[in-house]
Amino acid sequence: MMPKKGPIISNLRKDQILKSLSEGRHIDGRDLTSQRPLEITPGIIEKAEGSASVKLGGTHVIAGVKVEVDTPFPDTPSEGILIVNAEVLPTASEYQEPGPPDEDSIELARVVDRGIRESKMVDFSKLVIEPAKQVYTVFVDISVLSMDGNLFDASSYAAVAALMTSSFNVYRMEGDVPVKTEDKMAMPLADLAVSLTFAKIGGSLVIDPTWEEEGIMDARLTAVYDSDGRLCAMQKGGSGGLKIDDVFQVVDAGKAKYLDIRKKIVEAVENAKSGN
Amino acid sequence: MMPKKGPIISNLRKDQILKSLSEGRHIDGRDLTSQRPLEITPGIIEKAEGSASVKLGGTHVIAGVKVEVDTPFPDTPSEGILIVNAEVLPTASEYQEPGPPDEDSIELARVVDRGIRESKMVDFSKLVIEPAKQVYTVFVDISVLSMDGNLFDASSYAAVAALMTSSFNVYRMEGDVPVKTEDKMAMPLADLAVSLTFAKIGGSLVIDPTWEEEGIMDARLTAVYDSDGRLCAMQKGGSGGLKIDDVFQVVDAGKAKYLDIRKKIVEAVENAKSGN
Amino acid sequence: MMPKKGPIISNLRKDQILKSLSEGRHIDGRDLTSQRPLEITPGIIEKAEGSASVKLGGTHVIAGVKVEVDTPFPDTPSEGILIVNAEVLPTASEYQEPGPPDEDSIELARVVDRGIRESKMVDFSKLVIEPAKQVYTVFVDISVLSMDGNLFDASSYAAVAALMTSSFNVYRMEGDVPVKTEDKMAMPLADLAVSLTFAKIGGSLVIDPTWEEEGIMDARLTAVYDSDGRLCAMQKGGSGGLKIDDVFQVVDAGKAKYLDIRKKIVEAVENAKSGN
Amino acid sequence: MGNLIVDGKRTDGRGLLDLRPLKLEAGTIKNAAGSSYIEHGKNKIYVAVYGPKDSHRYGTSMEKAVIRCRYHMSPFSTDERKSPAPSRREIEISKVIRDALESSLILDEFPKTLLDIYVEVLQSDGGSRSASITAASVALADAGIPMKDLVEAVAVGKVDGTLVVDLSDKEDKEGEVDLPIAFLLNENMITLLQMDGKMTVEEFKEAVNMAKEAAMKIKEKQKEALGKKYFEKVDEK
Amino acid sequence: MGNLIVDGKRTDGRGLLDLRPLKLEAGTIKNAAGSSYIEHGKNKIYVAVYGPKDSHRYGTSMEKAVIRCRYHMSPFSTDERKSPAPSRREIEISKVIRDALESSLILDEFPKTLLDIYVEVLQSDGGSRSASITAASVALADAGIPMKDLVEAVAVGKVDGTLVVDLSDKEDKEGEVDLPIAFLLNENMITLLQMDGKMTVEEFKEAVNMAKEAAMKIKEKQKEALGKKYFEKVDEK
Amino acid sequence: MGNLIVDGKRTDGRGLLDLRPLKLEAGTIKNAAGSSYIEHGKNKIYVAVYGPKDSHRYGTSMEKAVIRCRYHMSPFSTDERKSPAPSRREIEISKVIRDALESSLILDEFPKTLLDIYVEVLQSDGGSRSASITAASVALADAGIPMKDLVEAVAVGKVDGTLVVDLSDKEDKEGEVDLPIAFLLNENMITLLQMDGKMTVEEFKEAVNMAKEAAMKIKEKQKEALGKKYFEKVDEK
Repeated sequence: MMPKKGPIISNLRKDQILKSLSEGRHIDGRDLTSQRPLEITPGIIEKAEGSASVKLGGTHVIAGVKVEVDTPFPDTPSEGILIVNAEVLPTASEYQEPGPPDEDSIELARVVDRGIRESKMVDFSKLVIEPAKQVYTVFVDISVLSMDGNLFDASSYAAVAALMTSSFNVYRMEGDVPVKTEDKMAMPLADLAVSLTFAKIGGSLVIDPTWEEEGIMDARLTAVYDSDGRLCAMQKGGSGGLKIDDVFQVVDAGKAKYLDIRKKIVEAVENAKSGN
Repeated sequence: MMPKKGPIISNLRKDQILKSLSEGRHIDGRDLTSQRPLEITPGIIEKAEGSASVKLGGTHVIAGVKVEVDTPFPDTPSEGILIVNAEVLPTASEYQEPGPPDEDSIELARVVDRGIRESKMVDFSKLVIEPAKQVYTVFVDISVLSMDGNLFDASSYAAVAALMTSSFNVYRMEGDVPVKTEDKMAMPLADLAVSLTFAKIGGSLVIDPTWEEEGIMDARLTAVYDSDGRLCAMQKGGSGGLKIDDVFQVVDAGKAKYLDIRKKIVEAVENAKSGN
Repeated sequence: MMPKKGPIISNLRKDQILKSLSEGRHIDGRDLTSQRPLEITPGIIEKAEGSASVKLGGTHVIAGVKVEVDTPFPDTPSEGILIVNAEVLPTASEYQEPGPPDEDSIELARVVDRGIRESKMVDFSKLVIEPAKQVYTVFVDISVLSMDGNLFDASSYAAVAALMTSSFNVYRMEGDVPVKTEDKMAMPLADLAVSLTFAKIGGSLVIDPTWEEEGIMDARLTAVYDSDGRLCAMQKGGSGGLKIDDVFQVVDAGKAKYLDIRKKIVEAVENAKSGN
Repeated sequence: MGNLIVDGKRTDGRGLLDLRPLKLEAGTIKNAAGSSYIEHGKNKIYVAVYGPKDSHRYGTSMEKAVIRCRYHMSPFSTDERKSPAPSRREIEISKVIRDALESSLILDEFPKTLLDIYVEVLQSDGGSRSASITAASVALADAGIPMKDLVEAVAVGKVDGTLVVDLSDKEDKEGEVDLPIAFLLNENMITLLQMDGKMTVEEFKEAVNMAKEAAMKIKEKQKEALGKKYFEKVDEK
Repeated sequence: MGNLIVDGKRTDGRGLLDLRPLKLEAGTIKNAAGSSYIEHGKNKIYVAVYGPKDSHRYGTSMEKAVIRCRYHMSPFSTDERKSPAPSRREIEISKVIRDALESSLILDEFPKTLLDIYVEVLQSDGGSRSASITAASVALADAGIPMKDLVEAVAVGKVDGTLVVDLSDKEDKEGEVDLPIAFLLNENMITLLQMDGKMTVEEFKEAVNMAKEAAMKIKEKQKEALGKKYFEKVDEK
Repeated sequence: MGNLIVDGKRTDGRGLLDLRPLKLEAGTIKNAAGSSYIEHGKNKIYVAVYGPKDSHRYGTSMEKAVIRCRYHMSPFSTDERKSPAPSRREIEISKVIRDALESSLILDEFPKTLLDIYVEVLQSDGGSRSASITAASVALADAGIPMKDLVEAVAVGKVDGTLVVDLSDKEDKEGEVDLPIAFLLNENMITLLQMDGKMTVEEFKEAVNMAKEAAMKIKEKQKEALGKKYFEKVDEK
């Protein structure tokens, strides 16, 4: 309903950030088109069917995948189910109260969900045990441990890497009852979604904003690209607007950048798999 | 638990209202036994199985009917189910906070429900697909868009008119499974409930109180009549009491009045039906 | 999350209590190893399958047992189910707000549950209608009407006495459906759990603390004994610590005392049964 | 219709105008400002009153004490176990009980305070809201809240086409009309009135008059309970 | 893919750039500071604005009015009955609507106040969030909240491989892309932008330009609605 | 009973008194006043401490900081997915953890403040409440909260009739007794004690003494973690 309180940035600090940006640098020294250090570690939760820890600067996110069986939705009898949840934990900052997911956590979960769903990354047709009777339900749960801005990208990378390293027990129908077998199957994947978030701060358009930068930004734009560089999900955030030209600049900049990130995700996943 | 805050009526305004009433007029000019202008428009929500908009002076209420299938209650295996919900929307006044239904919304829903149920208006025995297995569940949802007093009558008229113009898809059992057919049936009706609300303000007993009048009334009494003029549901409201003689006067006044309202409802319904 | 506000004990009163304890007496005159008057009345709720009222000094608790049928948990297909709930009612004190169970009510329910469960008092293997299909679910609901300290023991005695006087309708499977018969069975019992609570206040270790004493205690320790004097559940409470020697002293003192209480429970139950 | 009244007697042996057994006690809960216990038929109900206490909460008034009321049923109070969360029925009854009691009280001595009335139904039978009001009025008197008069409530109904006083559970469920009413007798006032079921306007008026007679009997029980508490206190000295 | 566009016409007979019928009214709710009603396709939506009102609540600001927004669907607004409790979808849409409107408003005249925007969807169709924004901006103007410009929103999409304006429900569900956008036209600003489905960067840019054209048409409807209310008021005198 | 201990070795190869592998880190969460991370067996738990911060909330004290504690399990932390809403078990554990830590802290320097302890269990194994306490005490020290001593916790239990230290998940579920205990060693104090299952008073006393020995080992790990953070900080200069 109501925007959440965040950190108050002093006018002095604000001026420092804006001056730095006007000189072509984030306040942490990066140039405007560089992400902060990105560390992707899949497989950290052994009890989950898939998992990944992502650190993006001071932001730290864990995604875990659990697979259950359930009846399919009536209108998609031959498709599995994906459910994405996110909780910005009260560990993440002093402004985060414990309780049911607030609007920020819900938006975060829904944007990550759309990136995965609309990129057609998960092949839902292969998550079926028996059509109209039993399908796999894939839960992707995101726990934000530490908050330092750009939760959308960090959470998206964590969810994507967790899915890419997921495998789970196959079920077989015995009469009307799904029975767990010892066979394992890997998560059926058909694409890879790469999220990129930009912020408009003062006159500058910058990638991967920190929490301080988000505190003084006009607006934010997240664009998600599939493996072919097509847009598959977008979300504008923040209480300000974006010039139409800014929006066009963002989608071009994202297209120029997404392959770099894609490579980092793929490498982290391959390292984790070969480490097994 | 606790009474809700409403508008504060200044002493000056209060005196004006009382003076007007003592002279035989509501503050809006009506005489004490006249309702405000009543506008009943059935059929405004095409996606609902039945619907009606009711404007009663400045009060505006929408009722919508949806029909689903479900298992019957164990103690009434051969009867359909009626569920009435009401939400006084935060659009209705500045005193209405968004959130789950408060005690006023719950009382409103339950009084409308009792009027419909106890008048035996809906013939539940005809809402059965297969006894003990599947019956129709009739949801009547009431959205109060605008608040200007006497929600009980406005909501009751809206619910009644929505039911009278409802029709829904017939289900047929195939084995144990209810299957929707293209056939339509009209809501099975056996009577018509007419709600009338009076308020005791100062020494006066008046019909159809406005919100201002409710703010200074001693007590309120709602009486619901069936087609034969028998009482079928009543509810006293407000933190004050009513003299026994006042109560008797109300039930007599209601009996003298209910046929007028009944006629307005029936006409609105017939107009809507012939308009189709 | 946060400790609940309770009564503020003045320094004068605190000194009085501590002085009395140092002289070997509770402030109400008991010696340190004596419980307050205990009144156990089983069978007060005729509509319940079992019930008991327990008054322990000014503390008054009602426990009621209801038995329903349900599917067993997948990992215990041949065992019935026990569910213990507690609500410290707002009648109990001015500090108790109405609402869903707070952490104190939840802890109370869970400690009573553990005493019953871990003593193996209820024979769950006899609460089975058909293994893996239908079992009895035993609800023990505890309503705390009046609060004067030591809710754990009062609630435990009430729950135990209610279970000991419970009997319920037998169900028989007809095909896949459990059907209620007119036959009655008594709750199958195999042991009897006796709870004893001590508090450390100033330098003294005392049994059955009053609410005032709990307000100034360092810590509390509840120990539950089976019929053979073995410990079967324990719970330390309060924000202070207990010396290891204090803990040892408590378990010894409890073992010396539990048979007295056991006898009172058994007598109350037998009186109630013979009264029938 | 047909077997609830036989030879002028009801299923529990009562005549048409007879009340069920009614037991009332005042001063039953240690910490409360006022309290009571009622057994009426199989109803077993405790009431505790707390306050008036100062409050800065949203919702208090500069002009008088604001009353909060909770009517709640213990999970074991009904034939089928009841979920402990408040049902819509309990929320509505909490409201009408509050409305039934408020006009009996003189609250303008206590601006910016809250007065809490907590009703706990340990066992429910027909007429639990009426029994709650009767008991709550005693608890308010026990708490020393200034009042114009006690409030008493009873359900009248129509059973096998006949008007009867103080409906039992069976009569409530199988009968034609349930009409709970609360009275502030010395003002000839009705402070609660609800009705379910069909009756003519004439029947209704007769039913109200029958309820008033019953309320007078209940008032005697209220006075007794309060007197007994006072008497015993004197006795203890 | 294949049967949503036939001979350049869409399933409801519209051309690729045509809007669905759109009706807008201002001043529809008695108690509100500002209000509106929109019918856009089968969407039927009321908006009420309350405030700015002083508040000491946690969350207000010393610098400006804080906006709260609720987007809510009535239970009968959808094909299947919707639970009245807010869904995650409704919570997200409430947030993006608030974000879409805030930059159009001049709020620093109202420190320590709350401005409430309540959107009630009585019947939902494709593009209900866009219609809500269009209507809410009219309600804010009706409330006299100072603003830089009105905000209007529309969903553009890709259907059978072709870009079309103002998606219907069927096109939204069976098409390839749904792209709702809100504009603050006199600043050439986008204040809401969401996208589902796959399109190239070039298609995206074309779609944004199409949306802008549509927004201009919608703005005319907004002005008409506000003008009509003003005109009628003068008329009444 | 019978196959959890074979030839004096437990199912994971440990001796009766051996701890599972235990790794502790301090200073793991950027924004927190103090934080920690523990791996104990398969438990993986983060703790963040915020405050003491001034608060005017109901529930604060004029005499000391009031502690709030939340123990929470991520949905993927267990074999079956756990609902993210707090269970009754999590609510009880939050309370006993708070009670286990409070007496180690010197809080009277911070009247009218709140001190928040947030425990997030990313993966749970036997003894997660004990590991949480051990880690939370490190986070509190990292936050610079004045304390009498660190607190460490461990579960002792009875398995195949034998007392063992630091129960694994399997031993917890299949064994006879689970007895988690927390110590404030330099005061010879027990600050958490819970027990499930049957044992004699004599066995209980022996188990407490075994737990104390284990706590001393754990305390060394706590000191190492805090020392390492301090050392690395000096190193960075």
